[in-house]
Amino acid sequence: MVEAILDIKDLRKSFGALKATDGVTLDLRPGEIHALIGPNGAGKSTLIHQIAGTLKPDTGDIHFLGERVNHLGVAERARKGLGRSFQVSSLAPEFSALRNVMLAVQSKQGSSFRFFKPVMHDKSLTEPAMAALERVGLKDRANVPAAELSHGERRQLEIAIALALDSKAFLLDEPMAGMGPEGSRQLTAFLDGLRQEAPILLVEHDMDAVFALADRISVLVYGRIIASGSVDDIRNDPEVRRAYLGDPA
Amino acid sequence: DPIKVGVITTLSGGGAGLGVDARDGFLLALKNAGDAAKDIEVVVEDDGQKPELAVQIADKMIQSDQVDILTGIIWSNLAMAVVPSAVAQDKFYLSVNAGPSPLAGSQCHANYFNVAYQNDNFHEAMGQYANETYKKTVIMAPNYPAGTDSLTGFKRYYKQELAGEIYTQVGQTDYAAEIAQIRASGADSLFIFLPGGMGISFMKQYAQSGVEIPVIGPGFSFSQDVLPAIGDAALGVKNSASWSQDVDNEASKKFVETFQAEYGRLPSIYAAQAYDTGSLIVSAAGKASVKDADAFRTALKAAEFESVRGKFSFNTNNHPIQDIYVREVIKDGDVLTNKIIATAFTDHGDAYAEQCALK
Amino acid sequence: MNLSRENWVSLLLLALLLALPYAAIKFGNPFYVTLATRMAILGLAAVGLNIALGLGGLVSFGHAAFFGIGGYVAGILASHAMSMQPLNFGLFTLPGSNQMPTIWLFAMLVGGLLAAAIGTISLRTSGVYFIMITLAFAQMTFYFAISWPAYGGEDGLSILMRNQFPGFNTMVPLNFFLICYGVLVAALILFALIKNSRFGAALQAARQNEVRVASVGIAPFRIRLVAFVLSGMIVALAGALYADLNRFVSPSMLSWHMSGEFIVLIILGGVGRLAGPVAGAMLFVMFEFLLGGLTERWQFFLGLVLLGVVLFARGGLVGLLAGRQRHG
Amino acid sequence: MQTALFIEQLLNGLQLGVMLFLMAAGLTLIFGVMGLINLAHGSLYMVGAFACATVAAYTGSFWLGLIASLAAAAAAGAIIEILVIRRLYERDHLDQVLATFALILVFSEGTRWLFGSFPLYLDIPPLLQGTVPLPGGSRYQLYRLAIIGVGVAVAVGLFLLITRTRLGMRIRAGESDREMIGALGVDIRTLYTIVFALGAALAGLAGAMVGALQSVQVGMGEPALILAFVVIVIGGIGSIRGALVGAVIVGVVDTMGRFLLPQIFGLFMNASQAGIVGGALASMLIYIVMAVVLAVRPQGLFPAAKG
Amino acid sequence: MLLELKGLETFYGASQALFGVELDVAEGEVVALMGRNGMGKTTTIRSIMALTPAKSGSVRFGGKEIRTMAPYKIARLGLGLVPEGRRCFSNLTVAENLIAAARPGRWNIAEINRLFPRLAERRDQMAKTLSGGEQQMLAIGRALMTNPSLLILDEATEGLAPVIRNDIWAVIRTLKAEGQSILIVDKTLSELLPCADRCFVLEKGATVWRGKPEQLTPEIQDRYLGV
Ligand SMILES: Nc1ncnc2c1ncn2[C@@H]1O[C@H](COP(=O)(O)OP(=O)(O)OP(=O)(O)O)[C@@H](O)[C@H]1O
Ligand SMILES: Nc1ncnc2c1ncn2[C@@H]1O[C@H](COP(=O)(O)OP(=O)(O)OP(=O)(O)O)[C@@H](O)[C@H]1O
Ligand SMILES: [Mg+2]
Ligand SMILES: [Mg+2]
Repeated sequence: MVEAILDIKDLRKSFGALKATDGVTLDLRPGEIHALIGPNGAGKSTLIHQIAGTLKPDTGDIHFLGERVNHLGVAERARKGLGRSFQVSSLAPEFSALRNVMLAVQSKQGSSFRFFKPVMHDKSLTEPAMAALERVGLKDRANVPAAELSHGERRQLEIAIALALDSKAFLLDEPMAGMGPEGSRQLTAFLDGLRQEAPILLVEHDMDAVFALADRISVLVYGRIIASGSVDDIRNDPEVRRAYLGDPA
Repeated sequence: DPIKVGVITTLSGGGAGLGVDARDGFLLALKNAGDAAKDIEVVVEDDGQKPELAVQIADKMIQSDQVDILTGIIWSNLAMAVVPSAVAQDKFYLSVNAGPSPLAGSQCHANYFNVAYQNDNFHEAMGQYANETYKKTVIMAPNYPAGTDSLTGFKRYYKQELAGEIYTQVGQTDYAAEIAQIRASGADSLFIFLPGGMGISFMKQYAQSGVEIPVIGPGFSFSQDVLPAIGDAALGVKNSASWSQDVDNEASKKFVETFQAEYGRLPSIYAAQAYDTGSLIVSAAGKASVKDADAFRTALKAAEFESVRGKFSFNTNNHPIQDIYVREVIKDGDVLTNKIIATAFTDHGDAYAEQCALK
Repeated sequence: MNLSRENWVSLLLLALLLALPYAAIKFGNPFYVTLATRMAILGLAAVGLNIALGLGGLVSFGHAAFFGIGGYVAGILASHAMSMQPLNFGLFTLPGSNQMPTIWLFAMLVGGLLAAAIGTISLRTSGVYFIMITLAFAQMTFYFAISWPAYGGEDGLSILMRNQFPGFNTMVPLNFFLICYGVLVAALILFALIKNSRFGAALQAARQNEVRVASVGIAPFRIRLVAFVLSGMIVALAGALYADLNRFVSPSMLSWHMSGEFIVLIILGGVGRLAGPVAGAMLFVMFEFLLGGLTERWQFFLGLVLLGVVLFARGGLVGLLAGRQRHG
Repeated sequence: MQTALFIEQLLNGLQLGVMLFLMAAGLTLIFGVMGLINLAHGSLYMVGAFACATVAAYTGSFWLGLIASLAAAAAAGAIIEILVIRRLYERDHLDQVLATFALILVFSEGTRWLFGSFPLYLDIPPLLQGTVPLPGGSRYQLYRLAIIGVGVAVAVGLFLLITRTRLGMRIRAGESDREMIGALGVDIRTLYTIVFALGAALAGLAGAMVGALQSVQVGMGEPALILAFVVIVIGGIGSIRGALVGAVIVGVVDTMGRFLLPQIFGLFMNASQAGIVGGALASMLIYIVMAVVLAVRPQGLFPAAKG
Repeated sequence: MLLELKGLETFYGASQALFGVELDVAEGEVVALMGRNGMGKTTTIRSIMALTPAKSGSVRFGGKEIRTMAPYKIARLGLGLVPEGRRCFSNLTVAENLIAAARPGRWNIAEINRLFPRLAERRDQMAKTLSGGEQQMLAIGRALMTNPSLLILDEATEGLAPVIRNDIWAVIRTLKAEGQSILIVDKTLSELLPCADRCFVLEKGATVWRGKPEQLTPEIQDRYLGV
């Protein structure tokens, strides 16, 4: 069996009486898209937050690239190669799309404690950033402030940022949300290729995309993984149908 | 020769009342002098009780307005900021109120004249009075140089037992804790130095608390500018000052009368001191040209003017030698005011004169 | 690099400030040299604060602490140089100094250390809490200075002779102005470089969206702390110059009014803009001086003017002149 | 004797705390609920005190003065809300700081223009003069007890208003998303004017009540403002409960510091030295407490739920 | 017509987002507003509510011109908005969110709880700690609490689990059956089209197509919606 890139063991997190994460064990292996689905409020975002470091788990282990990262902060994990997108877009609103991506490039290149060289004249920053924008199809909008982008464009920008980080693994929280059919199709194709670069933990409610992309699917309900397996396993699991998919319309 | 006088004083912010009185008193002196003052030109500016603003105005008055004499500053910290550099630039400075000890002692200067008092004087007078009257005094002042100086000045003459020494915060507004301590101290008298709003707040709260230990203090907290705000709570307080409106001399009577006519209120001690400063300048201007610094200095030092304080002369360090009275707050009809009840010192100088190099 | 409109405005303002004292001397009103010096120094302080506030969004209501500390370093070193008594720190002693470069170095060092200490604690908070905790620290230094008798307490500390700068007679107002002006220009260049640098990018992004910055792998705390320290150092340097301008330091340099004034300068001129602080300082000192000369009620009118600026001239003076800010 | 004094001082601290709460209540209402930093709160406090003193002097009745103080401060609040504050909700804290800083200047100088530079007279009403006996033999001022009563009533009233009424919910909703509450049909503009006027009226009430104990003068609002800020920041902004707790902490710490520190230093210095050093430390004490609280709990003791 | 837009032009600052949008909704009708990302659907809705008032054109509701009215007055006329991105009042509890919006009429807390039992379970939880789907339900519930005569839904099923999405579509169908007028923006065409009475398609800020859902041929879908 291949060594997992991301390995989560028996993770637990409660908010008061609510067990938002209740003993979750899952891993992410090279080259795969591992989809995480489940009803609203099942704890998917909470899990992503814990992996990315914005929330502290109560107990359990998170290993990334063979190293335990529980004690690391958000920034340190990101530098190690955990790229993420947010369920609700989170960008620097006054900065242009390009500068938003450049920030990621700069972080990836190392020190942000450089005080003198102007960034906009630094090809080692602008070029990779432009390339990332081009890959998500935002090249034309490079100089538009993030605040003025439409909803869908902001989602694309988030992906571009994660790309620019050259991540070793992607945590994508509902990247399709708000994208039109066309956008979804493009993004699906794009993620399909992306898995070769780094595996993806994909939280998504768009079942067409999930079924098209996922190598494995885990289903989270009330903080527990109730099923895990291939697309077909999951599609036919009666429990999953009841708790999540509903009867096909 | 024409003389140009720059008045830097506090006309805005919390301490404006004092500055307004000083300015009004000063201008009144020139007005009352009539023709004798016609060559004296005055510029007035507000320092907002900020030292750096005072310095800036002083610079401006010296450099742009080319004044010959500066005066008007109320507060010691502002005086410390302005006076040393002004006199170093060969200007005269005449203090209408502030009298910090360095300027009386080690940093005294031939061009610096204090027409008011040295800061310790009124406290010393109260120490002297308490020494004769009480056995066990508790003393209280804010925790800053003027406050510590005050208690030092008091203790210089008070040799009886101290029932306690309380330092309050600068700008403090609630004194319940201190009043409880005073009540518990078993003292037979209380000396306070709490200038401005602090004194008003304290006296009101003290009266309301029902503690009946008699209060004494320097005249600042019981001067005409604050008495209306304290109200009856101030009645009976003994306080020290070099002047009171019932001082029996012609100059003072004229001053009080004209001040009331001109401004519609009773003058405070700040007004009186500033009035004397104005009169002093007029007297010196009559004798010498301000352009002849030595002659003018001599004319100032002679102090030949009609002081509202009666007798007035300068010590070797250019600080006053004067009588200091003990006054009591009384009610004259509806108006609260002070009445002289004793003289604490006659011809009193200050403790720092010997540290001063001037002869 | 061709000059943007904003850069033109900046150059124009600097040229104006430089011309003021020469014009003053020519037209026989030497006091304006002092006024221009004051503008330069307050402008310098505001440039310092602008790093934290304009770029980093760290609304510090306590920068008077650094300003005052800089001033006291100057005052204390000078007074010890005067009295020839070394400062005694228990473990070691230090001679006083009346040389500006030495004094500046110490002012920046002490200011920086203080900023590091205050920043480390304060930066854990954000928003209004940050405003208030910085104020709290400044108030502590203020009350300390008032009641600490060794260096004058509330009465302050006089510097009898203005400190010296190699090759200049600093007592000549114009010379002292040029020194302050030089320091101001240096600080402005530093600010411009920082603003466009990687550090500046991270700092500005952290102001807009802290979570985003962290999740690309840049820890906002360290970026902000460095910005805060830099900012404190520049303000301390301004404080040292201010002490020399007035030849006097007092706790009022540490008061919350002073902190408020710095913020006012920046907003008046334009937040985060290169020349904003300079424009603000020029405007403010002018207002204060002219209104103060016109009427005793000048604070009333100053208040109205400030209100007008906040409500109707968003982006401050530089915003009016150079248009809205573009973030590349 | 020492224990009796100690208890009395504790009570003094408590009472100072409630007094501080009274000053802070309006501020935390405006600040926490509407998200606005109002440095001019101290000016409204001053307006209340001046209105009370003036009307009390004319009519001879403190109570009419008290009513006048509420009315004057509320009116002043409504006017500045409509002319100035209204344009600032959408802006960041920075603009709010500057605009309300400017208002302080306008109010202070304006008040001096109208009333002159000298402090006004205001005394407590005859009804509340005198003292009541305390268990243990000492006596406590009636008026200060009344302040405690009013403070607690204000705390409870505000708490209920904000948490239990629909008005309170709408105000809080406006803080979280102003545009959205408007889109749901709530006239948030008028609502905010009312809330601001209410906050101002509370400031005015505090000014009048505290003014009877202190000096009614221009500039009296500033120390009150800073203390009020310390109080609500320690307590957690926007939390009425926090403001009350914060105020009591500040009151007790301040009083006990002033009382005990000189005595503690007195154990190993002479009385004069101890007074100076202890006093110096006492004056910094509340700021030290505030820094410590925020260092440990960056959102204050009772972080109000915020977006 | 209940709602009628003519020649609507709207700007964000200097940049124009709408270039003459035409749209109308009749009483009791469900109208779908469609278009690709960034074509101006949300902006149209913001202009109806005057959150970003249109520079020119007309917005008539119940025969009354409302283009420049204050948003709260428009809402009181009977427009209920479920905005893009939910925008629940994060510092209020679920119950408080609902109460804050309430106006008298058929919908009250009990009715909302019946519609969304999930919200009843979470009634005292702060809105900001709700999951995305829970927030979406709350946003719909909140708009219903105003008892609107026209309900406007902007991407109301975004980010919902299929089961819940089904539920919400069921709710929408129920509302429709009860005669509620609805203007709806959604990307799930498979659900939207069967439900809608009429469709409008926006491109680059202008109405480029209007008609019945069954007239929306695959060619048109491909051209304007990229399906
Ligand atoms: N800070 C918090 N305090 C209390 N409860 C919380 C907090 N954060 C999340 N929860 C609760 O934890 C549960 C899981 O939330 P989470 O956002 O992880 O769901 P999710 O699976 O991402 O849902 P969705 O698909 O709707 O986004 C929800 O019931 C939510 O209300
Ligand atoms: N606040 C804003 N400032 C400037 N431009 C904006 C703003 N919001 C939207 N825009 C621009 O207006 C246009 C229309 O955007 P709008 O949000 O209305 O599109 P939409 O059809 O709702 O798209 P989506 O399906 O992505 O939500 C876009 O080009 C967008 O970039
Ligand atoms: Mg989620
Ligand atoms: Mg949209």
